[in-house]
Amino acid sequence: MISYMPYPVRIDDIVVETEDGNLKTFKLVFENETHAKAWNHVPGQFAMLSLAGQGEMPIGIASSPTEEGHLLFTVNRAGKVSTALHQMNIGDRMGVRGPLGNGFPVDTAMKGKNIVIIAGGFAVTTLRATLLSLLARRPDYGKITFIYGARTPGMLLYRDELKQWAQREDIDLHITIDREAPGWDGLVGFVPTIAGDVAPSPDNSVALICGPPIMIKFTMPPLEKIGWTDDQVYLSLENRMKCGEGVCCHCNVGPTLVCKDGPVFTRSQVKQLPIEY
Amino acid sequence: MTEQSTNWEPKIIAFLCNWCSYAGADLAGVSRFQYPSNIRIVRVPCSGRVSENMILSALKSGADGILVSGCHPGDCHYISGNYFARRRFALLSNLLDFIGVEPGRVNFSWVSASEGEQFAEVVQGVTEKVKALGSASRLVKKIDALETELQVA
Amino acid sequence: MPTINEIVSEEIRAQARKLLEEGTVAAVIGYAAGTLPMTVRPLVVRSPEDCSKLIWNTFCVLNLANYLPATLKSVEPPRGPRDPKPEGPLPKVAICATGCWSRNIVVQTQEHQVDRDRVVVMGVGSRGMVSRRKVEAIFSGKEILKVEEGDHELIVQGADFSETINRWSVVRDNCQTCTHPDPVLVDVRIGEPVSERKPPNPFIQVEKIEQKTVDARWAWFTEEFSTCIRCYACRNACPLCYCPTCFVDDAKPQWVGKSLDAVDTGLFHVLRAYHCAGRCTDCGTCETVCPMGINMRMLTKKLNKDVLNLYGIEAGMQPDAPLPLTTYAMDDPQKFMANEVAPVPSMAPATLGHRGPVPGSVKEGK
Amino acid sequence: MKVLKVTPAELDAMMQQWSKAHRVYAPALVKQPAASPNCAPGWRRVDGSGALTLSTGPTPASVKTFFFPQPETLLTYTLENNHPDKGLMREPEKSKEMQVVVGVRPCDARSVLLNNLPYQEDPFFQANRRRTALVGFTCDQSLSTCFCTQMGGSPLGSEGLDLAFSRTQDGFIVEVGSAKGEALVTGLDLAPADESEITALAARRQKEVKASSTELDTLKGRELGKLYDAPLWQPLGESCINCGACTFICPTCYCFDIQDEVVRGQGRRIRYWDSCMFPLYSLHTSGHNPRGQKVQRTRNRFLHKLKYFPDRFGPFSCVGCGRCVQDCPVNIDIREVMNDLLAVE
Repeated sequence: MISYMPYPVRIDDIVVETEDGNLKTFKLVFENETHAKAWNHVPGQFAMLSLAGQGEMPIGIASSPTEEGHLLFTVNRAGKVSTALHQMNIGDRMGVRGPLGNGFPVDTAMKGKNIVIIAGGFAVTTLRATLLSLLARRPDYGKITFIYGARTPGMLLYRDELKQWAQREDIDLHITIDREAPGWDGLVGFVPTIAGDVAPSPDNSVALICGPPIMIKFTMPPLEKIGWTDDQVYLSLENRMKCGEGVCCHCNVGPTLVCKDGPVFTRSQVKQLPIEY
Repeated sequence: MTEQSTNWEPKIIAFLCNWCSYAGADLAGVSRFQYPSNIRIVRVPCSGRVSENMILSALKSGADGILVSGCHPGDCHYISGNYFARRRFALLSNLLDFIGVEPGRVNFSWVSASEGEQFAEVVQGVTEKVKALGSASRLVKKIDALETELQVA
Repeated sequence: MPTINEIVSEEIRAQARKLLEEGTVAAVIGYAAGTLPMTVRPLVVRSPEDCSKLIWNTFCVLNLANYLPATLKSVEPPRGPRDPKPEGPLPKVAICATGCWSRNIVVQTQEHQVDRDRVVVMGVGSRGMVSRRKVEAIFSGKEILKVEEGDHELIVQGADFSETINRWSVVRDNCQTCTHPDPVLVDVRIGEPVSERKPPNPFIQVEKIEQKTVDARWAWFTEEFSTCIRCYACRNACPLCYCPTCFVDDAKPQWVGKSLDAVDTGLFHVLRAYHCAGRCTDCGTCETVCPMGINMRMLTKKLNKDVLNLYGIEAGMQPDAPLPLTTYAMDDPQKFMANEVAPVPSMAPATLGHRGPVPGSVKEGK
Repeated sequence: MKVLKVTPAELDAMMQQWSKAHRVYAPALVKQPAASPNCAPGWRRVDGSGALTLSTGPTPASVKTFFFPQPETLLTYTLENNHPDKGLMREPEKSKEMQVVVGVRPCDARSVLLNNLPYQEDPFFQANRRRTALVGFTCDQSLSTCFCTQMGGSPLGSEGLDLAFSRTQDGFIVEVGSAKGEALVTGLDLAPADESEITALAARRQKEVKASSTELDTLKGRELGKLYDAPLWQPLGESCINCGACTFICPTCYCFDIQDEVVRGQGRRIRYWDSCMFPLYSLHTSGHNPRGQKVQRTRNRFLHKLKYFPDRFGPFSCVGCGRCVQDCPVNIDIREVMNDLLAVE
């Protein structure tokens, strides 16, 4: 039986991620120990953040299952609930309902493969969770390539972690920003261009691509040119959701429900669907 | 919703324009004109800013009375805001009367920045009217209605 | 002998075909026959061949002006939101319009929703449209399978009955109290003009409610709107309701709750009606389309009455004058004020410019 | 299965009997406000008196309101400052009181079974199912807008009914369809039905089955892309005014929206009927709307009923009650849509 009752959590920490202050990462801890134990998610899944008096919003889980004891959600201030969340303080009570959706196939299709992760803007959240899971079981996977772009250096999320990952030998990390900026000595250029330059080999590989639709659209041609097929590419869709459990129908894309059948789909699955996302 | 304890005091939401009525309220305070403390003031730039949505939302949320007050016609800081407001309020006032909201729940007045005493009088008058009407029930949202129904079950 | 509406239908088809063939218009908004008796379906015709589908009868109850802005947009060459307007005149659209619908087109023009130059009004004098609900009420419990229309009577047939009823007796309330049945805009005249009507009291239904006590009015209001299922057919069928985001859909702040709570439902109807103040032409579409048969038209009719009495304006009758709530007069009545003082004597003309009074006159007023 | 014999007088007595212990509802044939705050208009509460009157064809309002109330409280909380439980959500007590809905037509009874497919795991729907008994009456006559036989139903069907009444010469024969139905007739002194009447009903049903058409089922195998791009949607979407009338009167439209309501510090999260006809239904916070055009929304409603739902669950999400055909303000007729879809190459 599904439940519409969120787990009570408290905000343990709030990190302002970006220079415009519109993205904050909320660290949530369960109020109840049994809920913490019962919680078990896969990277790529999402949860409903629930604010009494405001409502619920579906947000991708930014923490990896390997980070025990708390959950991380990086939230862009946009609508009614996210605006209210941004006004909350450490120690405040809220709710989390989930985990919902299918998640990335870290234990199945991705196992033993070279992994290419391509992220644009704040879609990086669930990919951070994925990367951490992969790193926790590093020998299970082949080469890991991580391409991440943001508008400006100040709009990059998880900057401390990016620095740590850059030190590691076992990640091929490419961080890019859209335009030259003072103090930035890294890559400059849009994600599709960088992806084309990096040209990750499609052999025994899986790509996870999350970002604005326009980025995904232009990232595919350079990959296809070097032999990537639609079955190798995983995308994460989003649509307006209410229940998150496949009942309310809000998120349907044709016969597919993003909340239950997704949000992660292969590109060939997505191509079967009407463009209603 | 008519049962009332003897010490019941109505809550009245007052939308006061920044330039006249709000200043008038200020003057009433400074000049020590006594008026009932039932009003909760919402300062708005102009009476023309007060929309029907705001007035009805206040009623819905449980205000027992509403007062909208702006500059006297001709004195609007924005030249004509209150003239436009007057037409809208005239129609709204009639419409609320038409659907059976008691006359006196929703009130409108003109009070200038120099009329501290008049402001006190208007508030006095509105408070008396609302007190006589008792607490509001029409267009007031109650979310416990459904729960009560289930408990009866 | 063809009936009046058969002649009108034929003329509509012929004119629509002509306009499309000549290339004068890119589309014609009219009606096609419905699948059930007493129903019609609004139809946008884009080719001369399809004009044979157009019909006109006494059940054309939906205000076609509602389709005008979208149809005008649909015939424009496609362009992005930031692209400039293309050079030269844009394609035109023809629309069948009666008195009230044409007045709505005037209001749409006044509110810059419609470019008058792009509209070809095929003016049809309205003889009053029949309320399907009223006919069904007469034959309550029996299914009506066919209704034949004469000029002054309807022949209503079911599986085991066939009866003739007087047409005017089942004409909608708003049509019965209508004063301007003939279109105020006519580019192509269809059928014969219909003369102005003088109902004894156009506001009789409103006055019946006004005469009740305040408690009885509240009882009427709660009862009348208690069956609302919040389907918004009244709003969506209304040519005045074109806001991209309706106030009921606002989330920050949320003015009206969205469930069937009696207060939320009531507030929706009060505010919906109020937003039509000074703009409503009493076309009756809201009432007609309501699946629950709610007479929400009473609220707009009350506002129409007040606008006429207080400001002397009937929506859509003065194309060049501003809409009543976008203007004012210095001596507008203000009896409703808590501390009513004598209004400032009128020093300016009663009707003023679109965005406000003549600057000089304001100074005089002060 | 038990089959009983009931006279009209006994039916009145049964309703009176039930109304002593349960909430009993019957169709309201004249305009009447909702029978309770969480029940849609169109039903009246039976409090012991008043005979049952049924109109030909479906009841004025569908039975979905009893399973999927408008609104349903999902949880409650307080937002009072300094309250120790501020913001803590609680599940409301689910009512267990039996409700008996009398006068249900076979089409609506089937709709509950169809809605049960997506709501299989929904605690609120299931709780309402457990406490609701449907007392139905098979149809002797159909309206011209009825098309249940095309949708896999039957005017004489008893599927989904706890008690199914079928008219005989001098009264009814009553099929007891479930334990709930059994409980409703326990303690009442009712005679078993005559064998001849049972055979007669079975024969009538047999005839009905033969007459029904399965042509529509061929839709299920069709390729989505072809149906989706069919030319029929453009004119349909153009006529549609995108109101929610069809979806709200439809017994099988089951979408909902969830919202929080707070009044003077007391809050609740409710779910209430939503309609895919509304632009807000699919609007993203970013402003992007995947179904931003009218035609897309109109298409979504029909394809959901005739393609997406069958793809997921098997049957069509339509019982052929014809309510939308009757009440659509612009006369969009699902029967026509189905024929046009069948004609799509």
